[in-house]
Amino acid sequence: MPDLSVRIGSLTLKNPVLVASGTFGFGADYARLYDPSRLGGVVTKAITLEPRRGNPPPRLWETPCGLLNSIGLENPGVEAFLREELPRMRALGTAVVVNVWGETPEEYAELAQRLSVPGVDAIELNLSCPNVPGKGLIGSSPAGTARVVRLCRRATGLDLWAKLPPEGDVLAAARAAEGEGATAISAANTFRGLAIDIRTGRPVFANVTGGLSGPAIKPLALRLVYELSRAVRIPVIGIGGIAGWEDALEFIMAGAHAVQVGTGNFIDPLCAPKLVRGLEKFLAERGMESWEEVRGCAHRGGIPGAA
Amino acid sequence: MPDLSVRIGSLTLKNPVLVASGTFGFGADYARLYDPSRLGGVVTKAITLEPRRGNPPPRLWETPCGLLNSIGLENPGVEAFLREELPRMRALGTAVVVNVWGETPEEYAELAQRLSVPGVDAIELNLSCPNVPGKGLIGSSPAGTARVVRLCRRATGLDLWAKLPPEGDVLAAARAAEGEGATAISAANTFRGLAIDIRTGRPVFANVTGGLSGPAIKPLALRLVYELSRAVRIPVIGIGGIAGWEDALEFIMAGAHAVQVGTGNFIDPLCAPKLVRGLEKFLAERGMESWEEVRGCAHRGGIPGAA
Amino acid sequence: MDAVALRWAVVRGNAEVAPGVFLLRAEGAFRARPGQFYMVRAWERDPLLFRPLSAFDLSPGEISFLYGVRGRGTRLLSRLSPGEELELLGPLGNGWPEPPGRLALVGGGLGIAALYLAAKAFGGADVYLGFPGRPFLVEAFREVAAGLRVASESGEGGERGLVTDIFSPEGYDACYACGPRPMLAAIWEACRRAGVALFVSLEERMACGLGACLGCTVFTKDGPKRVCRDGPVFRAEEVFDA
Amino acid sequence: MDAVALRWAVVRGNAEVAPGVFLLRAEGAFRARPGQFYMVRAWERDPLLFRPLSAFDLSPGEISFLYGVRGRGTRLLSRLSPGEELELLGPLGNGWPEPPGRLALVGGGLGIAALYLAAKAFGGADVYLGFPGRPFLVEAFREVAAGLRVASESGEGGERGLVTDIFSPEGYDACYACGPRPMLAAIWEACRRAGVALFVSLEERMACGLGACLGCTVFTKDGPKRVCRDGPVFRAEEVFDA
Ligand SMILES: Cc1cc2nc3c(=O)[nH]c(=O)nc-3n(C[C@H](O)[C@H](O)[C@H](O)COP(=O)(O)OP(=O)(O)OC[C@H]3O[C@@H](n4cnc5c(N)ncnc54)[C@H](O)[C@@H]3O)c2cc1C
Ligand SMILES: Cc1cc2nc3c(=O)[nH]c(=O)nc-3n(C[C@H](O)[C@H](O)[C@H](O)COP(=O)(O)OP(=O)(O)OC[C@H]3O[C@@H](n4cnc5c(N)ncnc54)[C@H](O)[C@@H]3O)c2cc1C
Ligand SMILES: Cc1cc2nc3c(=O)[nH]c(=O)nc-3n(C[C@H](O)[C@H](O)[C@H](O)COP(=O)(O)O)c2cc1C
Ligand SMILES: Cc1cc2nc3c(=O)[nH]c(=O)nc-3n(C[C@H](O)[C@H](O)[C@H](O)COP(=O)(O)O)c2cc1C
Ligand code: FES
Ligand code: FES
Repeated sequence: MPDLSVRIGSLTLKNPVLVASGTFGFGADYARLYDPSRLGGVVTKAITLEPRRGNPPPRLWETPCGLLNSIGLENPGVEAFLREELPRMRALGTAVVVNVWGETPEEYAELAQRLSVPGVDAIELNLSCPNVPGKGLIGSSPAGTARVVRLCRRATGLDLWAKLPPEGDVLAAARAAEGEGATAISAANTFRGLAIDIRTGRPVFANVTGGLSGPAIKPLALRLVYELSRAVRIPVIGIGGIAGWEDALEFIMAGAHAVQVGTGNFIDPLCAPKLVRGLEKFLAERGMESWEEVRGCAHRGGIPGAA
Repeated sequence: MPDLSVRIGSLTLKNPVLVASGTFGFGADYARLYDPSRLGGVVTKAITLEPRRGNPPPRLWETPCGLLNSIGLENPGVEAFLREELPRMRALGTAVVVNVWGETPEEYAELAQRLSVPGVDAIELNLSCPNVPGKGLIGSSPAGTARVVRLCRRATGLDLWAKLPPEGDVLAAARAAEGEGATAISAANTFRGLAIDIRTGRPVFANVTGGLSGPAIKPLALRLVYELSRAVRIPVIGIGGIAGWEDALEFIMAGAHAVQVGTGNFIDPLCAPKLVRGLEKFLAERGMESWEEVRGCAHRGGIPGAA
Repeated sequence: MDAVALRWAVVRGNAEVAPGVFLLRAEGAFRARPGQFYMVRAWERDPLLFRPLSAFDLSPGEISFLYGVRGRGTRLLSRLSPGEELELLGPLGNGWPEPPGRLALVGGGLGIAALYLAAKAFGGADVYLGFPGRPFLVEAFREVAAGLRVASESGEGGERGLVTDIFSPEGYDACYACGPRPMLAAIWEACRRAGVALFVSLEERMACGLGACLGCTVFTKDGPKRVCRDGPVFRAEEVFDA
Repeated sequence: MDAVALRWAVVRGNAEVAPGVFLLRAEGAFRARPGQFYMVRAWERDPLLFRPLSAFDLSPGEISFLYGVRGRGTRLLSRLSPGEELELLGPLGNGWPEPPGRLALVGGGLGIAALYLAAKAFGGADVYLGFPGRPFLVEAFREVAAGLRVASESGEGGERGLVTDIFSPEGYDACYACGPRPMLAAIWEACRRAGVALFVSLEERMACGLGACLGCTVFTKDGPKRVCRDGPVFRAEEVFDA
């Protein structure tokens, strides 16, 4: 049996498959279908200081092999999260990563501090939510990214994963995050997209644009992860369009230490545990004991010994 | 019968449907299936000063609802183009737009000057080919874009369409092109993507990345066109994932004066003429005589009178 | 918490019961309460998502769905032939509550899909159906309804008009309604005046169907609610301005 | 310039003639020269592109394709049942030239798909077939070949070994070959030594199939060539290092 585990900063995940923020709630919903302890970890929906109700419907729009969303950070706020959700999440039997979003760097730091409690294994800084009316993306500027990570680094001893947008100067932002002590880079969030309802001639979302996710963006996210894994020394967590174990493997070959499944959960609710099994089988069939030879092999001429 | 024609600079196109550079050759191939005079125009494969053989195979890789290509500017060079291809293109009965690519701004200008001959209706400056080994994208920097357009503006009296990459500071590049006298903005070229062959662990293309096109990118290209059509006053030509008349209409509603069909030609070889018919039918059924009310309506609260 | 399963089911029939309206029957032992729904798919990645459909009927060894062809997903469903398979995630949602007494079920158009099982399970309910075009499945409803009234545009198969023309809440303890928003709003108006409890089944676009993605949220008086998990059935006063 | 058409054709049969190898027959009057191919599809947008397949056989009112299940596209083709439709763009490519005299046809694996029509049309050719696993369609070839020799890994259905073990170019004026690259290279080696003209049919990934996208280019001694338009048949000396 190969050892699927991966180390991200101070955390050892039992396998490299996590579920992505905003697509898995707080874990209880999918727990009706399978045991989340089979996963490497669960990333929560973004948590903010105050409860937020998010954007009005419609919030979803399908595009070819993709999904546009305009959820807009609906969440119960950090207090209710700590009180209601975290205790349940501790029972999931897998790493709990809390995704946070703030209006200012100071808000991120306050969230990081308040979430520094037993049961939270890492904090993912959502520097890249495209769906907040009137807000730019902090993570598309290296200076903004640096400031958020710096303040959070002071506020908590927990691992900090910097989740970047896929657009803008991402490599520079990643280096800035690394320089300020981020533990890992989560790449990436959704791409900004648009759909127009041709019956009305209006954008389908009240907030005009939405975030594009799903298989459509996989080649773009993969390119980014390939470049990021060369640009920084901290682990990169690959996200974007992963819907099968072959996709996950591509990200690992591109240099990712772990992956997150988002829209894949909607395409197949059992997607994430299937990924774990598929990856395990791949390693076992190749007689590999760990991720060493495979991770990043696309930078080194491929799998050793492959034709 | 509604009037489908559109004006782009000094050119009047009989309808807003063109076929995109690199996907329609020089028109003769698809002419075996239908009469290209049904189209608003044909954009040629990129022409360079010298002949180029392009990248080694494989050059194509399918992704979910998308296509990665790494053609790499294979073309016969400007001299052979003028001698062999242009005479045949003049007989197509539609506007001929020549897409050009240069290693330097001076090369663009020389191409523009040499192509200023009868039969060429406009020049599209390909500032955005992602597939040339070792070359960055001129069009992702506003200064580079400005310089190319400036030199070309001096070299020719023909309309100049600046074709931009979808990544980088596109709005600033578009404004720079407008400021230097570009007639229109073609938006956009392909997105940089990656695929890895999991059997070998290597990138599938010799040049590592490829350009992503097709329905997968439509929401991204549409968002860009929506923003560009507000950022510049010159016409925007929408390109990216258009495969049906509904897609084309979305781009027009977002503010595009015309559209180009690329990968759509491969999905359905009759895609472009079907688009023309679909758009005509849409206007006729709504009792609209021209594009006035529809073009850009997404910026103005939608189609007048729609629910 | 109710158990939810992801299962394959073999299609037994897929009959067009009215132009563009299909009754899809699939094999298997399913349990759903009236008003619950399934996430359904019969394709790989295009479209990407499952489609929510109410459980129309259940019998030993069979489940059925009544759906209208709207777009790509329902068009693909309509092409299924017996022997082919579909994927079902469910049962999902809260379903209709146990009725408190005399019950009226009011359905407009394809909204009737959420009511048949209710009529069958909650014996003694009066059923009011409205159709924009020609009525369908009226006979099936007649068999399970205590009383049945039908309205249609042409008057064919019943009375001429809208379902809101033939339904009055007087005399009922509760009304359960499913249909287009304007119809629900009109019925709410009538029920509110008459002091009759109204429950409505809502529709929103869904990605997960499980309550995880917050894609189907509606704003209610009690805060944001997920149609897939907190609904699809809501007390009318929660979702409509009183 | 040859006329090319985009047409729908109704499937008549889709038999598995060997594990993972199918013979798809479709209705219609088609004209293709031996070695030409069609772009085939039977799906909407996933996968995005047509798949190139050689015209295996033509008879009045019918065309057939012999294909192996490789990935998503051919897997979807393999699920087609009689009565379903597929889309065909073609005929495409140059096809085999008129043979100059005594002709040998050499096919490896699914490469035999490009040779049957040639054997039928160019009477009197000797046919050499090689199979990695169990041979298939040998009887069909026997009916149209002047001489037939078969090689397979186990020796089943013929001789044990590779097709390159049983084929010698001596005595032929030309050889037409289709199969995996290493097989073509070995045959080129033999033909070059014997001074026998060799034509090979190549495969590359294709998007348009018409010559417009330059996706299928191979580098030859005479410059870049499009497999879909300038090929798929090339003189071996053009494409192999002499
Ligand atoms: C809980 C619930 C139960 C439903 N039960 C039934 C039923 O029993 N019978 C029936 O005919 N219809 C029912 N609907 C509506 C049905 O889900 C849509 O008609 C269907 O999803 C349309 O899919 P499409 O691909 O054909 O249309 P498209 O318009 O192509 O769909 C595009 C997207 O819009 C979504 N969508 C479109 N219309 C609706 C809608 N009205 N509600 C929710 N999402 C929509 C689709 O799911 C998809 O994501 C139900 C909806 C919900 C939420
Ligand atoms: C001119 C020509 C004629 C052909 N004739 C036959 C035939 O008669 N019988 C037969 O079994 N096969 C034939 N092939 C190969 C056949 O086209 C591929 O096996 C098929 O495209 C694989 O598609 P897929 O979706 O199953 O595989 P996937 O691997 O999922 O395909 C992914 C992509 O790779 C391309 N691709 C994969 N393998 C090949 C290949 N060997 N050649 C070209 N493109 C490939 C596909 O077209 C697609 O774009 C021919 C190829 C060419 C170029
Ligand atoms: C419905 C939905 C909600 C999301 N909410 C969040 C969020 O709250 N915080 C965040 O960082 N990312 C959020 N994302 C982005 C995903 O975590 C992920 O980065 C993105 O969807 C790309 O991955 P995918 O293609 O696998 O879905 C959301 C995505 C979707 C589809
Ligand atoms: C095979 C191929 C070749 C292309 N060659 C060129 C080119 O030579 N010059 C250019 O400006 N764009 C080129 N493009 C980009 C297209 O013109 C178009 O901008 C892009 O494909 C997006 O549109 P689509 O999604 O409709 O294909 C090429 C695209 C493809 C798929
Ligand atoms: S559909 Fe995901 S929460 Fe309702
Ligand atoms: S497939 Fe397009 S040129 Fe050959």
